[in-house]
Amino acid sequence: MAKVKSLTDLKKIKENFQMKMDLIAKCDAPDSMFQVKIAMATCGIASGAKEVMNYFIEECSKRGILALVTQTGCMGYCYAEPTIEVTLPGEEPIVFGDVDLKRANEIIEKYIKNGELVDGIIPVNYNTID
Amino acid sequence: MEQMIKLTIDNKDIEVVQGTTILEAAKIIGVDIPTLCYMHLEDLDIEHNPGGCRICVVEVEGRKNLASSCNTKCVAGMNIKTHSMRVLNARKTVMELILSDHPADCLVCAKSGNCDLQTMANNLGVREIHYKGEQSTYRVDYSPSIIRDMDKCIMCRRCETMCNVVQTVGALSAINRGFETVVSPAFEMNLEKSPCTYCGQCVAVCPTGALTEKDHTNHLIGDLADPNKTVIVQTAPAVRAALGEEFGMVPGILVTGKMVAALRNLGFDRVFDTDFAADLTIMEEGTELLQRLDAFLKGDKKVKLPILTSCCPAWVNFFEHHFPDMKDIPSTARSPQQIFGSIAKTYLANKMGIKREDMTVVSVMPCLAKKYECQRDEFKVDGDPDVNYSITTRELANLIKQANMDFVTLPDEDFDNPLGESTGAGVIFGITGGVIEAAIRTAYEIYTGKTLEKVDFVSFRGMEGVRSAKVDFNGLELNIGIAHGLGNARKLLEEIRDGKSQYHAIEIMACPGGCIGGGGQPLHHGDASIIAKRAAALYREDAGKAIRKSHENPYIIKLYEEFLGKPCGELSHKLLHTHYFDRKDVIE
Amino acid sequence: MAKIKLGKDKLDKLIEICKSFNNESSELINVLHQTQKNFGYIPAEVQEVIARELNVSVAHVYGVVTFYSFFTMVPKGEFPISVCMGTACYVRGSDKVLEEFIKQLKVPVGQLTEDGKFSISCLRCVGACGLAPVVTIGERTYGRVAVGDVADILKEYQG
Amino acid sequence: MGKYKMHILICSGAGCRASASELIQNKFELVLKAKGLENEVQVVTTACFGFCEKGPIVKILPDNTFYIEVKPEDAEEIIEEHIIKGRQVSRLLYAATINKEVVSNAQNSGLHKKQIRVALRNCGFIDPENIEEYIARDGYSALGKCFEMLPQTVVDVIKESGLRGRGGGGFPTGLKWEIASKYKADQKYVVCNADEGDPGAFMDRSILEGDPHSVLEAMAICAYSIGADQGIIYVRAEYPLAIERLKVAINQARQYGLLGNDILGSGFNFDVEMRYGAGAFVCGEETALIYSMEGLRGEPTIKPPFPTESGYKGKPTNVNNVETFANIPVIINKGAKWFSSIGTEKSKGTKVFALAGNINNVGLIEVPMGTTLREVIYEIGGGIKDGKKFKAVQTGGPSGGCLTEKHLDTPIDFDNLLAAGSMMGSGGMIVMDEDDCMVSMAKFYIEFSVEESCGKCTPCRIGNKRLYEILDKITKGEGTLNDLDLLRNLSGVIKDTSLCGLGQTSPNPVLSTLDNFYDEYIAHIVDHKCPAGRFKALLQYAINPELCVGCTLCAKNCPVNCISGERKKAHVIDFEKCIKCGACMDACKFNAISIQ
Repeated sequence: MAKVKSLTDLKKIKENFQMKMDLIAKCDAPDSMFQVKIAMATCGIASGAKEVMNYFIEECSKRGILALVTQTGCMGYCYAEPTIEVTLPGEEPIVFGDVDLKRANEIIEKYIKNGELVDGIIPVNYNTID
Repeated sequence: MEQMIKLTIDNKDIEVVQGTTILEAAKIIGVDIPTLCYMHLEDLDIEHNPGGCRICVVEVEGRKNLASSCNTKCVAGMNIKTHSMRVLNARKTVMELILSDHPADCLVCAKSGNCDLQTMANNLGVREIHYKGEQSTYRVDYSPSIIRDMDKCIMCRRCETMCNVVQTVGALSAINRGFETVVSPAFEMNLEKSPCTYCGQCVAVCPTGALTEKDHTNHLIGDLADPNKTVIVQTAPAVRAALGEEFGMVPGILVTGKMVAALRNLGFDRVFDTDFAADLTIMEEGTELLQRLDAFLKGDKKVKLPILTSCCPAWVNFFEHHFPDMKDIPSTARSPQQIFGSIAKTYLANKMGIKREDMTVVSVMPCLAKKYECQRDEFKVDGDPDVNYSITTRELANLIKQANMDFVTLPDEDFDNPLGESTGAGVIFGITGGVIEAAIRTAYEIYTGKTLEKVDFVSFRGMEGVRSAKVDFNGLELNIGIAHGLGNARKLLEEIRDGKSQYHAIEIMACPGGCIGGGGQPLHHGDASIIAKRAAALYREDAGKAIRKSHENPYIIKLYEEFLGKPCGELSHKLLHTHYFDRKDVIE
Repeated sequence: MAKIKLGKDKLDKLIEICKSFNNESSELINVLHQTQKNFGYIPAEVQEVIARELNVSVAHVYGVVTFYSFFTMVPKGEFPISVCMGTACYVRGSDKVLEEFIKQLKVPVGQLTEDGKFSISCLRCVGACGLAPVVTIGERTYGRVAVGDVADILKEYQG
Repeated sequence: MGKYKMHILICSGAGCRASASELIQNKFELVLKAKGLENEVQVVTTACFGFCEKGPIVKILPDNTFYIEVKPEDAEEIIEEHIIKGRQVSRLLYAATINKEVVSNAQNSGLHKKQIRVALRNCGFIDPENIEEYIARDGYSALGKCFEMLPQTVVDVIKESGLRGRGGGGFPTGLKWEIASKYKADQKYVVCNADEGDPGAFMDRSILEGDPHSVLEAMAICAYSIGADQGIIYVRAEYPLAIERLKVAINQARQYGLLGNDILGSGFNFDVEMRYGAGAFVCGEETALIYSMEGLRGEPTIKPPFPTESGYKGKPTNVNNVETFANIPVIINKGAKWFSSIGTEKSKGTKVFALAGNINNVGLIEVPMGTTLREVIYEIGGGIKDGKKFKAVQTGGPSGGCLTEKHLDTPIDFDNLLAAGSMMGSGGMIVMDEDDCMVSMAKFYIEFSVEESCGKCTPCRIGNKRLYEILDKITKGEGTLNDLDLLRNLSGVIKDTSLCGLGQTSPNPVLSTLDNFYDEYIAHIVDHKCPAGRFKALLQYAINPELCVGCTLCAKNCPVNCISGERKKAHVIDFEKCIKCGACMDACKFNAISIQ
């Protein structure tokens, strides 16, 4: 790993990364990638987020779905853990709460495959600064 | 340049040096803010101001909370009230809280009448304890020297400072937290199993009855009443310089004659002087010094220098626990207490024509470690200790009070002989630097064969923690080190261990100031200047003595002629010398 | 000179832990953490070694061990049960859950069941307040535990 | 979007469920089916929208129309008008929401968003274990920016932003940095206080778990501005995940050269190490924290000297908490003016709160300073659980106080909370309902202080114990009116005389409940009753003779045989003998036994 030696280097990393993500997010091709973020803070993990994350990784590959499954921190909805955020290509992200394996299956089958919403959507109730 | 700042205390304007605490500033204008956990032994450079008791709080205008005056520094423009209603209520409430977790057995407490807590509660006008609830209860810990009754602990933590910071013994620490917090040895085990040296400095500063000495007065009264026992007593030099304080006399007054009279009055069959044994110690220790010096100078690699004094039992405990690898460095000479006991139960018993077991030897000491020392197995013959009981200056005062004596008006009396005659050298054993001064007076004359013109070695004296001096032995320059307080001793020992020590001989006393500041002395209640006054008294006695060198004591000369032979001879070795143990725990 | 038996393996491990912190006395708390991680608890003889290695008094080590509630001198059960007593859990009834564990296992807080399987302790907020009341057993976290769940949870471990 | 053209989102948050949102869901489904639309329009439930007062809430996608106070009978109209004809049902619209900004926000709740995530900006957004994701969000660019400024200028920016410490005291952060920067020393330290100990508070944990790099970057910025080169994070051992993520972050930052020597070619060196707490709340206090880092018992000492003058190893040490640090990079990047435009006059920016207790949406929220408690509890928190009545909210943890109904419209900031008898604290917010006994809450917090007191000073060590004992007596119905005087005086003295902040604030829960819930104390003492029915000792089981049929079941189940009565006649409980086990009540099939 090369060291970041200047602000320019830092910018390069930023741009490269954003480009990568943009490719995923903006592309609306049928075989493009889905993004699934799992809130993996203590609350989430205690409620089974790890199992849910593994489920997504395994099931997506089993079912031939190209998905980028990553972990992230607390989204703030402790009352509805585990929570996940799913972004379909070209769409705004949607947050689902109380995601157990059953609901995870539903999300893959209905939302990711068909774009149908499933129960347990969490309305995002905050603005995040850029 | 010191910056001065102006402030107001109780409506009085005052200017103080920056860095002055509110407590100190108040003192300047005659305002005596009450304190409890605070302790400042100025002469010994020991300060303890954790601000834990919260008795010394004062109101500082503009501040949300009250400030503890002992550790809050003055700031320019401060307006301080030391006795507003808010302050008085807070102090009283805090005192009530302390008392709500303290046994109410004042009437039978060992500290009654001499207790800082009692005095303070009275001064604050506490007449009722509004807050009641659970009280802390702990097992009482009886060690050979010190009794710990932690039910009475108020968490001032002075003992911790003495044990860890001043003495670096590390026997005590605050343990647990919150209401359960208490000062204790590791694992709440008994002191006896800890590295405690029994120096008793914790007892000397304890403001309550939580730490007291093991009291032998009742045993003693029993022995005195036993017609079959010959009870003889020896008194350490430091006792006579402090005993008067217990009877309201000004510190620094020697009460040797009254003390002897009181002891005789109590019923002791003979009243002797530990100073005599001190002279004998010098003969042995001084000779040992010269022998080791001689061998060392001749290049004998087996011989190590410096030689360290060994009269202080707490110091002996200290190196046995903390520096066992260096146990061959201190002199093997026993302490004066034990030398006395050994001679009493052999030479004297023989002279008096009584059997060893019919003789009770009692020592009056400024020291708590002596209680432990006289019980050590190596100082027993067939289970019979050379010294049966060691009582403190405070216990003696108590005995005198029990015996209805008006101590102050007692006529002076003299010690009995043969073990009552002593020189000025024996007297100064009670002060830091005194043992080495006494030893040099004798060693110089023996080594050089010349008469010492000036016997006062002023360079050995003083209250600095570590001191050094040079002595000219006929062209041979001897480096002398002196340390009092075990923390200071530790510094010198570490130098020796690291091979950096330049000293030929080192005197160590465990208690700050030496025996005059011992754990068995009348309590100084935070005024360490008393210790210097006691020192001055002993130096006065030394100066007034006709004979000031141990080897000139006629009874010592006679003792060697009649009984011992020569210093460090075979019999001396058997009776007057000892060996040391490794007391460090071994972990496997 | 008292002898303290510890065993060479343990002694070596302890010396190694202390050494990994340069035998610095200021690292005492880190050393204690590592020790507890390795031994499960910090008994007296272990504290003696740590004191010697870090060149501090045993009383000091003991003072620190007893100050911090995280350190324990008694072994924990094979399945250590911790009931969160943080406010969020408390207002949702964790005190009753704790009582139920005590009742079922018949041991007070801080002690080991006779078979050495369980020990109960109280815990300050694990920060999983959304799941209150929270109980942890070993590495596992149980959220929204009701008094009625206690028997079932214990059954998982009693088999 | 898939096979459905439209979606009807129905809130199934606890608040809405209490107002029959399930019936509404059923009704919508029935109507859709009846109209043959079930394959074109899908009904799904959502979690709370956070506007429970106006629930049940229904939202239509894709056009983001937001209906409030919907009743089952409204389903027909909404489907007929909105779904089929495309006309909004204006009588059900929430007036305030009809503006373009809101409608244009997809997945928007339809309400003005009360929350702004500044400190939490990356939590739940980036992968905390991937430094590149942080860099992609402008991570470490603030540090780079600082290197183009003089250290003093950095301090000035922080000062100008008005940021105040988020750990509890609210001391101006910039001022603290300035003081630390003024002391000359060969070595200085930057310490991150991550010993979040308030029960019910988990803001710092979430930041460390979700965005550890923001803390590292901020520490480096602080170090640059005060002239330090060593940072230490003191983190609770109870937070294993946060510790793990921090370790990963530190390693990555080192690999990328963002920690270590000559960072970003600036010549500035900085590295971070970690120390672990070990379960002592008092170590959140700066001086205690430093003693703990030095391997000692965490007993506070008086200030001054402040750590900024003499801290870790006697060197100048700047201590800030996690959330404070998390704000720093944003302030540098967006400027002091931007930051100070958020919040109130004396409290700038946002504050993260851990919302817990008997509230529907337990969670982590971040709102601008000045948001009211009402907005937080009802609009974000979704109101009280199970439709119960709000009684109080406890802020500031064991050092804080209880705020009541009358404080609901107080804008939250440092000074207002203090004035209301509580404090900001680190951000725990515990909501209590009508079933919570306030005397027992006070007792709970005092018990906490008793257990966490370090034991050094008298008032905290013994005083809190005595407070606890008095409160315990009162909750057992054995209190006297004199006890209330004792509580007041003792609380005052503990506040006045304790050595550190822990003791000085520990009686706050007692004082604030005495102020706000005096009646409850009186009820316990005079009437020997707990209005919330919380305490066994104060409970009385009684048999209602009108409902009792004399089946004898209760008497048979009573373990102490204190229930008597003839068969088929009303039974009576002997209060003297009753041990309040509740067995009779469980046994009774006629609801004849109740607690009084």
